[in-house]
Amino acid sequence: MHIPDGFIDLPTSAVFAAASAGAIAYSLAGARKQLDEKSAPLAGLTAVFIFAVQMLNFPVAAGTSGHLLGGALAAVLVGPYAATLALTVVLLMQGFLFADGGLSAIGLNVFNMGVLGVWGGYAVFLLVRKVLPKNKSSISIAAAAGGLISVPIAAVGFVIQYAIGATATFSVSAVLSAMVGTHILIGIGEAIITALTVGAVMASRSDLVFGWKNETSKLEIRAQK
Amino acid sequence: MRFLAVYFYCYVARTLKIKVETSHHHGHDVGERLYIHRHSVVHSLPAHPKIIAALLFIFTVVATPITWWFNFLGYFVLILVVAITAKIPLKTLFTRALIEVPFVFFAFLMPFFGKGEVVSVGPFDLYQEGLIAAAGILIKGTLGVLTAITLSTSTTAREMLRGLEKLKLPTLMVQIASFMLRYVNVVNDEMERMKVARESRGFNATGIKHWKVLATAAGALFIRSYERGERVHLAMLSRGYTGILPHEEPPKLSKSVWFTALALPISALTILAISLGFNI
Amino acid sequence: MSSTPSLLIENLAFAYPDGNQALYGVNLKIEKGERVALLGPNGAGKTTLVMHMNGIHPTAHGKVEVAGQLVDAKDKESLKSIRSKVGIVFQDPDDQLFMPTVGEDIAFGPYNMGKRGAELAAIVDDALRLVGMSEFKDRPPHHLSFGQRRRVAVATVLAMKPEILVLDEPSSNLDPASRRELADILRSLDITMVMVTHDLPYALELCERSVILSGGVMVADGNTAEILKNDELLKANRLELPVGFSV
Amino acid sequence: MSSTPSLLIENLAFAYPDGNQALYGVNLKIEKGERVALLGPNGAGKTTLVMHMNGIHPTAHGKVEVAGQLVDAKDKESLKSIRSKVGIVFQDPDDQLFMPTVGEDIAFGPYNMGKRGAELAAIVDDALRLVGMSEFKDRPPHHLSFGQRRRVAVATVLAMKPEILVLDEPSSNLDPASRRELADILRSLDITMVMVTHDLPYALELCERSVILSGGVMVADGNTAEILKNDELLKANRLELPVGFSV
Ligand SMILES: Nc1ncnc2c1ncn2[C@@H]1O[C@H](COP(=O)(O)OP(=O)(O)OP(=O)(O)O)[C@@H](O)[C@H]1O
Ligand SMILES: Nc1ncnc2c1ncn2[C@@H]1O[C@H](COP(=O)(O)OP(=O)(O)OP(=O)(O)O)[C@@H](O)[C@H]1O
Ligand SMILES: [Mg+2]
Ligand SMILES: [Mg+2]
Repeated sequence: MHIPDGFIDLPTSAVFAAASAGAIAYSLAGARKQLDEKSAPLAGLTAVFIFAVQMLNFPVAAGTSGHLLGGALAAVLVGPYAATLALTVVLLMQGFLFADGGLSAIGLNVFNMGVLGVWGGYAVFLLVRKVLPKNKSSISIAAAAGGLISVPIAAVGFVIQYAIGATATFSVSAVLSAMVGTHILIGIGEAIITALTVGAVMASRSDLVFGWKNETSKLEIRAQK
Repeated sequence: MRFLAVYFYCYVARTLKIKVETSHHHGHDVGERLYIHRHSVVHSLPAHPKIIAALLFIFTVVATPITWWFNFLGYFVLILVVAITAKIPLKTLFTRALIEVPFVFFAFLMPFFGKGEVVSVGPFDLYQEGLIAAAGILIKGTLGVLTAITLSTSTTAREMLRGLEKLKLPTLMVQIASFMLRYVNVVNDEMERMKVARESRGFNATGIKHWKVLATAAGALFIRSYERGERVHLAMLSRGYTGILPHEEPPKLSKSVWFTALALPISALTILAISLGFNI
Repeated sequence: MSSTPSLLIENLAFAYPDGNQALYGVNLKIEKGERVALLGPNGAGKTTLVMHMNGIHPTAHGKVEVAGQLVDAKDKESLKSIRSKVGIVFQDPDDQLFMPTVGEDIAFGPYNMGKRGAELAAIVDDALRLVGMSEFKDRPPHHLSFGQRRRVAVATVLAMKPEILVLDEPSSNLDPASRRELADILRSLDITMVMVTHDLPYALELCERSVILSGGVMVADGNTAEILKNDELLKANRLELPVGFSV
Repeated sequence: MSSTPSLLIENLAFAYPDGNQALYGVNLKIEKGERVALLGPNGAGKTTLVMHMNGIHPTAHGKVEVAGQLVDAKDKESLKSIRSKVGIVFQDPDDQLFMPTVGEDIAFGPYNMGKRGAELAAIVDDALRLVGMSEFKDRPPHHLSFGQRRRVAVATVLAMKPEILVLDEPSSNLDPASRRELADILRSLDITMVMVTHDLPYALELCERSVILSGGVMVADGNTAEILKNDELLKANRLELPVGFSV
């Protein structure tokens, strides 16, 4: 999913870089509003986690494996604004430190994974959460749906960029069907891990989940001996 | 169907390359891990001119039409000269370049598709158009990767961040990134610790049946890192942290520093300009 | 008419986000200059209580005051001033150390308090010397042994010269000589101190007064020697003096 | 003609990836059934040595044998069998616990060794009872107090019924009663045991034999009481008996 240099031409890259920059500016404004003592480090941690699980490969079938994108997961946990920022930071670091994803293609990659993946996944999450009953397991299910869809959505972003600015020769429809087809499979993996992770967080630290409103528990007072 | 297979292969390749990257480093600082400490002109340059130089160079490469083969030869020589000046072992350079393997697969399939002229290579009929496109992806991608690697082996992660900050990356993102760099070690250590803990108790991940354990591990890892980070952050607040990490103000850069840093893109642009002249 | 106490905790209750209640109404008043040992069994709530002393855990119920100033997680300004007064050494040194090198880690607090240049360097060097870790100044903290990390953790807090020093099991994982050296350092400081410990002789050595927290409430408060002589009280709270030791 | 030793370490040297050498040629031979205390100052290399005993740190120089079997990080099969024999309780309980609940964490090892169903459940319950943590079975381990985590960490290893038990400062952060209870448990086990500790009376109580590691080499090996009587030796290695304690 990390597009290298030279795969998409410069004008297209520039257009998407501008679009990404707009989305980032919007997210910055949104994140500042909900900022408290803890949000920057939490977004940083989400970034680390996404970075880490992108390395944690999981077997898909007969010897093959995939990795998480983490957009929907981040959105459910820290909110879509901070999630876009976190994903952007991850992609910047991957590009600058690991040469993973071309430096001239960062705008493209941010657009696919940090904007489409995050906001698409979050939108699906919100929709699904709306139709489900209001309880803890619904959050995991909605997150799974978000994760499932976020991957092919990001893949569609790739196909659009390919259609506009690629020098390659595969027909757009072939690329579309292949990308979306495989990414739905990968999306299943993403959905499972997103659900399990959100479930794990819900189980012990539901206060950390952005997509869930916590009710404060009642405190009991015991007599001092 | 064939595409499906390819795409799966891309993911396998990604996996492989990440194994290559991580397996023999263990418990190291992720920043240190990529950085190779040497004394060289390239290392001594501050980060932000280096970042600008790398970006300009890459833009030049990407902007060059793919049929101008000699230009690319020139670019290759340029980036290798920089890498050698930075005393980066060529083996490291090329091992790390494996990061682009997924797209190499993509590129290798390309000549089988397309329209127009066909060339026969052994048993295969290849489309010329596809061949050229594939070569483009390979060449430009490789140059981009080599540039980024040269940058990251000669610049520590912290310097890189400082550089990006100088280049006006928004403060909130700098903060997120600096937390990320700090915690990437924490998470990495926690991951390593959990792996050690699992293996000490007779566990070895081999396939699909271990999905559950690995997924649970991911969940636990998240909470662990989250909470560790939370506690560490609270510890930082306890010591008066206000969002700005201590640092020394660096001196203003002289013209010669900029010139040295920009030598790479300037040379590349010169090559491009000359070839533009030829091609008009 | 007594002066304002250094630390005043009234009716403090707290539950963790997962619903586990750890404190059930704790009262504690510590005067300026007192050294108090906070004793109690595993899981009693000692660490949870400590985390309230500078607003790391927001006060959910009851109140906490430091030198007359209310600890209020919402008031950022007052929190900042409280945090410059209360220095906490955490139970787990990994929670405390976060900078890339030991030297930078120790410099962190004083830097945030406005120290710079030679003054900062001197503070760092002093703190390192105090805990015997001078040679490790340029090493990354997470590449140290557990006991070494503990010593650095103590140094990071000492370097801030807090008015109230709170230590959560500072002596665990220290070799016996370091343990004694730490005791000497602590004794030499003329500040209010709260020390959580499972090492009763250590508590006796350093603190005139002890309190026992058990199941989230204070069950005893008094002279350390008196408390350690009360076998029944100790036994009820899973405390025991080491074999061969008597007060 | 002695039988094969439980643990044989010869000339073991090791440097961390950052170039820090921690072990400089360590020799140690432990017979079956022996209980050995591993003493030494902070940073001596104790934890590093322990991590060699089941191949967590690959043997870089020298050799390590467990019950006659060479510890070789490359031989995955033999490593697996070694790890089922050697149970290590890490110094930091956070290094040990990783499953979402305490019960699952304890079940993890026995499950990998093929235990299932009622047998597995019984093992888990026994281990929990042994360390007094039965009520915490369904709690996440990282939401326990430090001392509680330490107890669970011990339980995870006991549940595997190892032939050789290696404990890295098992008693630190335990309340005095737990500390004694742990001693009772350890004494009741009839296995080879290596225990790293800074608590010399604890070493004396549990181990007939002690070795002192200092600066990455073994500087003493002998009867615990003898070693603890040697003031000069202790002093040279930053070890001291608590005030008021005599062997
Ligand atoms: N993060 C957490 N989430 C939920 N419960 C917690 C958390 N941390 C601690 N607890 C619980 O709160 C209670 C008090 O824990 P605390 O850490 O304050 O004990 P402690 O007195 O410091 O014990 P120790 O001597 O073992 O360090 C314990 O029952 C513990 O299980
Ligand atoms: N991950 C690491 N990377 C580099 N050096 C390390 C690392 N861990 C430990 N060291 C160094 O190796 C030496 C031995 O450390 P080790 O942890 O084995 O000591 P120890 O005897 O267990 O000490 P303690 O009693 O404090 O636990 C120390 O000098 C320490 O600084
Ligand atoms: Mg505690
Ligand atoms: Mg150790």
